[in-house]
Amino acid sequence: MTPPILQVEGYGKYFQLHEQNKLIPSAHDVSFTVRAGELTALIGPTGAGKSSVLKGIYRTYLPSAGRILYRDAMGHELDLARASEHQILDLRRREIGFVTQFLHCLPRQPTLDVVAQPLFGLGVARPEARQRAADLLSAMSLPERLWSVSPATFSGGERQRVNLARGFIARPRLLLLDEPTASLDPATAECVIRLIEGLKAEGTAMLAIFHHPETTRRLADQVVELAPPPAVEAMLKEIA
Amino acid sequence: MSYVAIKGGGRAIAGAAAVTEYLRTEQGLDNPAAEPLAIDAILHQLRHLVDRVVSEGGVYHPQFAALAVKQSLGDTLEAAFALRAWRSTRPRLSATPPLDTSRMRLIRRISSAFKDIPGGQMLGPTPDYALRLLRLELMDESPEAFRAVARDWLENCPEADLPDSFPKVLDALRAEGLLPPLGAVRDEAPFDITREPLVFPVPRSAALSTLARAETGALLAIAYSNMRGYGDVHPTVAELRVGYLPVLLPHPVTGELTEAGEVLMTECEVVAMFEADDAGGKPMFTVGYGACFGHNEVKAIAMAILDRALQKGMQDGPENPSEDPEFVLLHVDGVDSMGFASHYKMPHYVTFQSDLDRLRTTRQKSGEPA
Amino acid sequence: MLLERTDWIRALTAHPAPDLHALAERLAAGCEVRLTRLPQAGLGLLQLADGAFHEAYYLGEFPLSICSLELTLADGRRAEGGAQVMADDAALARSLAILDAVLAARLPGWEAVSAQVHSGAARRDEEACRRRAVLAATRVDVALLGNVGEDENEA
Amino acid sequence: MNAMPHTTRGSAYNFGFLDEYAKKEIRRAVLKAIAIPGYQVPYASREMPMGRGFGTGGLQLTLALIGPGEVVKVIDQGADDSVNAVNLRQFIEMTCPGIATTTKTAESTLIQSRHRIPEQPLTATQILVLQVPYPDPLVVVEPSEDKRKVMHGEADYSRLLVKLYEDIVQFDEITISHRYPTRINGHYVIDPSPIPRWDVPRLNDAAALTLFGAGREKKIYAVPPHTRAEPLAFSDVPFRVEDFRDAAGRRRACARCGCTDSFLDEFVGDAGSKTYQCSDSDWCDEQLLQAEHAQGEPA
Amino acid sequence: MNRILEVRGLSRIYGPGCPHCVDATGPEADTNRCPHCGSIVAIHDVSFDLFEGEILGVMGESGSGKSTVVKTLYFDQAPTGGEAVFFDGDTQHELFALNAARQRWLRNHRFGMVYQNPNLGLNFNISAGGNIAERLLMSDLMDYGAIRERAKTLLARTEVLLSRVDDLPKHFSGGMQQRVQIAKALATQPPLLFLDEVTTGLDLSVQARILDLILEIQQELKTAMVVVTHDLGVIRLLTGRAIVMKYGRVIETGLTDQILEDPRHAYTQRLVASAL
Amino acid sequence: MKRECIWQADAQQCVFRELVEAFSRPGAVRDLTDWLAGTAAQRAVLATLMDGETTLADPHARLGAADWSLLQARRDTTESARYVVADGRRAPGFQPALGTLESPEMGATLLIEVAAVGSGPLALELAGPGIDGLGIDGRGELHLDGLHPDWLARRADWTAGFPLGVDILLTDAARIVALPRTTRVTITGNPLT
Repeated sequence: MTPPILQVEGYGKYFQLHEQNKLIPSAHDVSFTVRAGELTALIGPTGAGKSSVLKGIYRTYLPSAGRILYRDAMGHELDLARASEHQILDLRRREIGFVTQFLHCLPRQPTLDVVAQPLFGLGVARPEARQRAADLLSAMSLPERLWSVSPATFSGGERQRVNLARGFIARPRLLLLDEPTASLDPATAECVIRLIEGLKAEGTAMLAIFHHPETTRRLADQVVELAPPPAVEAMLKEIA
Repeated sequence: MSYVAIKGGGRAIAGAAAVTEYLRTEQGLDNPAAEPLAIDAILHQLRHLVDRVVSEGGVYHPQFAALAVKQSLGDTLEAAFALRAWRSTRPRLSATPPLDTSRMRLIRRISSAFKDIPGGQMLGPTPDYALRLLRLELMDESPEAFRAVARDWLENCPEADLPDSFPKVLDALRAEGLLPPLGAVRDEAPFDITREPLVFPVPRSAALSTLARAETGALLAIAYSNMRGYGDVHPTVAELRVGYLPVLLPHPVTGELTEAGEVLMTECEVVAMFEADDAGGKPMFTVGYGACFGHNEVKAIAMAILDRALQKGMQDGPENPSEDPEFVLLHVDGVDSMGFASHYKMPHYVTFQSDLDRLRTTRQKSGEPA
Repeated sequence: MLLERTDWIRALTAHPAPDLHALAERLAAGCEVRLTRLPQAGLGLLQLADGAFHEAYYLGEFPLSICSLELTLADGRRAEGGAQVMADDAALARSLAILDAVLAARLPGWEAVSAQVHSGAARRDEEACRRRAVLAATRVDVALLGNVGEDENEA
Repeated sequence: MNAMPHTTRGSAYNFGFLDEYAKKEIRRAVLKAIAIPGYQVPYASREMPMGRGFGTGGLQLTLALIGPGEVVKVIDQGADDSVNAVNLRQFIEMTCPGIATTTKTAESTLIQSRHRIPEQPLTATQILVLQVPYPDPLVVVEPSEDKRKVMHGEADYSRLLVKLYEDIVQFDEITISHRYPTRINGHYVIDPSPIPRWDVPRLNDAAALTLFGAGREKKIYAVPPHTRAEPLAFSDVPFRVEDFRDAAGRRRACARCGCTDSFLDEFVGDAGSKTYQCSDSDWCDEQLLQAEHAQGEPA
Repeated sequence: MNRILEVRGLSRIYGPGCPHCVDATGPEADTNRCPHCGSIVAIHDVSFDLFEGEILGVMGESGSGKSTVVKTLYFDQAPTGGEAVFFDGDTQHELFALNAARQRWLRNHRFGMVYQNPNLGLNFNISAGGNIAERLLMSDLMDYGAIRERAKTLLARTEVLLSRVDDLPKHFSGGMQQRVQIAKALATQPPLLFLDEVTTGLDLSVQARILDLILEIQQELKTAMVVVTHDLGVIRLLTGRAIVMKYGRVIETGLTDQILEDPRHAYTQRLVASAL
Repeated sequence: MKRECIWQADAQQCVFRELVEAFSRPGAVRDLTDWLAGTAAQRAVLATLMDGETTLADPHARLGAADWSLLQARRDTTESARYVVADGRRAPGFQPALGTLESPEMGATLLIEVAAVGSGPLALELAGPGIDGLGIDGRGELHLDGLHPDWLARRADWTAGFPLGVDILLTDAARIVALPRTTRVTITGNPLT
């Protein structure tokens, strides 16, 4: 068995809303392990905190509890819940990717550049980066006539392919996927699934949330089921 | 014909001086009784001319001012200029301590702010209420009649029981808290404009000195702009006084302040509409101060208005020319400005030749296809 | 009664300069005159406190002559004198300094100087009188302009 | 008093007109000006008996420098006999009794000049005093003297250089005709007074000291001998002096002496015809004399 | 990654200042004006690090002091307290301990600034090319042809029509003025660039092109940037990290997406909520 | 009243012209003998330059009360005085004013007396404005005797940041030589090494 690349231990996240003077739980006591070349799927009902876990790992959320141990390419282990912002930014650039259902990109930027963006950030020369983006987009069968225009006008499926391509292009060691196939037609979804399989084969560790249980069954090497966090009052009792 | 061909420029210069001198004495050609102007006559009978020259020349030397008036044929700019040049030949020996003008021996004192003031209002010699009708009787005044006037006046004049000095109106207003408080007394010597060039920003003492020897007309014009729209101040003359200020210097042996002489001067304080300060303090009047050598009320008032305007400009940034210290102070000196205006009469053909060269070259480059 | 030393220059300069020179020459004739500051004619700077904020500034310059000296009599008596006078005349400063020394130390002949001081002061008083007359003759009598009933108009 | 005045023969004025204190102040400023080449030393400029703009700054320098054995030459626009030169020379003669004046460049020890540097190279025993109306070349890009002093201190002349850049963009030429900004010893940029560009290279590595006096603006500055003086220019757009070539590209000659390497004055005749003559009158005379010698007979 | 800028305890008070200024102002006091002496505490105790090639956002409403931060670092204003170290290769510069000439040198050679008001960054009386030339001339490039080439390249890079290189910027549109300003700021290829509300007041489409340009430049030249803006969209698109300011104090700092999605301070939560 | 020659205006004018020459041509030795009437060159220079409007520091107590009153200069500290008079045989134990970028002329003028100017074991090579060495980057040389070695080291610090700096006038009994702030000095021969 390959060594774990990520170990989540007792992850919890609670939002303190000052305006309403409320504490909202979003995930509670989540633990699991992710290994290179494997896909770990998170399942559970709405409100169980699946996205919260992904965002906690990516540090879009600051974890409230627990440890998120990550072993980087050099073999150093660090706790993503406590790592410095610059360490996180560096990992995001080199090792950890995140594909959500939404595509955030600069207005007016051509699709090819949107996809090549992570490579630009790594200092890959622009022509080469664009070539690699083009290869990837053609593999995902995005029509070539769309490459030079901004994805702003694309259909949901087209846009999501761009989003995935951008997530894949830099070959992250750990890829976080939040319902990547949600809005895709079956044919495109199939194409995405093959890409994910390809990445897995290359050794990328993946942590994913899928809309369709079928996709989970087909891709997941391991399934982690989350339960909704208890209400705050209950947690307080538990602590007491 | 250009200047360069004037060979013997020296002869022309000498000739110009001689011609001017000829004009000065030309009266004697047809009039055997013609007499040169006596300095004493200028000093007394053209006293306001002398006042302008001592003030714009910046040196209180009435005799030389009168001489300068005589030799410049009454041109005040030229006369002030001659006095200025004379002072360049004299070493600076001493400076008085700050003298208090409430010790002035007054000949005139008024306030337009109050009907009556402590010590009283005294019009003194003023043309303010005279009808500006030509006094034709002066066309042919006999020496006898001339001499009798002063004598008669003095004989009929009442014995006066008046104090030697009078309190300042402004001090009463200040005691009431209606004026800005006095600044802390500073140790540093005032700015000496005869020694240091004006490099802006300059302290108020530099502005006061510059205005005090400014050309009256220049000062009046800029102050007038402030009164009538480029600034919207309606100042009130708190006090205008004319008199002789004792000049006190330490006695060389005892060190006690000793009167070395006196200067005739005019002094004016104006008060203008109040302003609340930014820090939300109490509203109070704004004040301006003007003074000059000699008896020159228009100059003192204009200066007081400009002092107030410049204070405002230094504090809040200038909103119009009269509030801009650099604009006002660099352009009111009569000697500087008349000198520079005159210098354009000098030959400039070398620089003009150089201008021609540049213009022709650029014309060529732009006009002819390459 | 002798005027204060601080008033001597004002009083003495009421006389024509040649008179003062003559007197000074006569009194200094038997003395050794040692100049402690050379007689010099130049300029003084007139510093005023402005009437609005009492800030010091220079109104302008005035001609000024200065001299300090020490007189030594044959019998060894010594006297210091000095003058700063508003005039473009170094010789005048020298004469005044001699008179100042003589009068201050009551050196022989001091009575003559004292007499000059007195007569000079009288001339100055006369001058002051004329100026006061100018004021008095043009005084605005507020009582007359205002309530005629009030009895303030003595003049 | 620590400087007894010069005794003057019956003159109402001190030798050199200025009082000795004024001279001392100017002298202190002169030494600092020499020590900091190109820096404008402020000083308390005195009023002179001629107008601001007529050379009061230069004159104050001359009067502070002048002494026994001096041979003074005064020129204006290159000529000794133009009215202002005559006037200043007469004033110097009147207030400095005992000194000599000359029109010959070679004989002079002290030259006061307006708008020209003599054609004949000056020697180490001569001092050139130039009259300056506007001392600061930065005034065209920065009105505040406070800020200009900072720019000079930091040798920040980029805004001035941009003006040259803009000139070339607009006119394909640097249009500055006289008062050409010149960098001294690699730091300060000076206004070399309204001399034509023709004269600017003479400041570089000169044998003589050049002093600049701006009376109205109360500044003194200097270019010491053997000092770098570089007119501002671009490496690919060189500084150019006035062009005296005719339409055929031939160098015009002086109509009087025939000289073809001096700065020329242009005269417009009554019929609109143009003639040219040396601006430097002494130079022109010298050229004529030499020509006569060469021909062995008077012209 | 190497640090390029280290800011510690930066403070700027306008006015006389008094012992109460700091305690009596700030987010809790709900003002930046000292009630005792009337002084404005524009910023107090601002600290942050900036790494090479990083874009840091400084966000907050007007009066939060965010512009004052960059203005002090760019030497437009002197701080009243605190220090900043600029790491330039092997040399470290204590910014506020340098003399005026050294500060000017850094400003001209190693820093760039793009102001909200192009009037501040550009000389409107000289051409667009002249503006860029000025910065090149400061670095002693004295070849007219080379200067002109470089100016044209920069203007082309920032998408200013080359036909307008010799026009005065005062005749340009707001967006074009900003692009000239950026070209000027980049002329010396500075490792550190300050951007103060550069897109505020511009049309949305123009804004987008400017932001795009800034990002491209950052990736191309590895320029570290401090971006001051009240616009959360700009923050989201440009910056990796951000600090949130209110009444002169830093109240929150973090990764940009974290600040936008998981703001902890009440004020930031309100700010983000209101922008949604 | 008899006055020493150096207090006469015409002598001061001559001394000043020598100073102009000295500062214009650093390293060039000028002889003041004609105007000294026996007094030291340094005193003549002081008489030429001082009056009541400038400041002078005298850290080595070289001036007597009589000289102070004749010079009229205001006494100031070595840190801020515009002129400093010093004994070159002693080490410079002070920091003179270097001026500011806006007003570099506030940098002090140091008047330093040494045993000999123009001869002596200390040999210096000079470069900079005013030095005529056949072209602009020429070199000049200067020999001195009796200058404490610290002076040159301190001067190098003081003049490192042109336009800030100090301007030095070295004198012996009758001769003067100037080292303005622009002059670069290299020691080529030194008795101490």
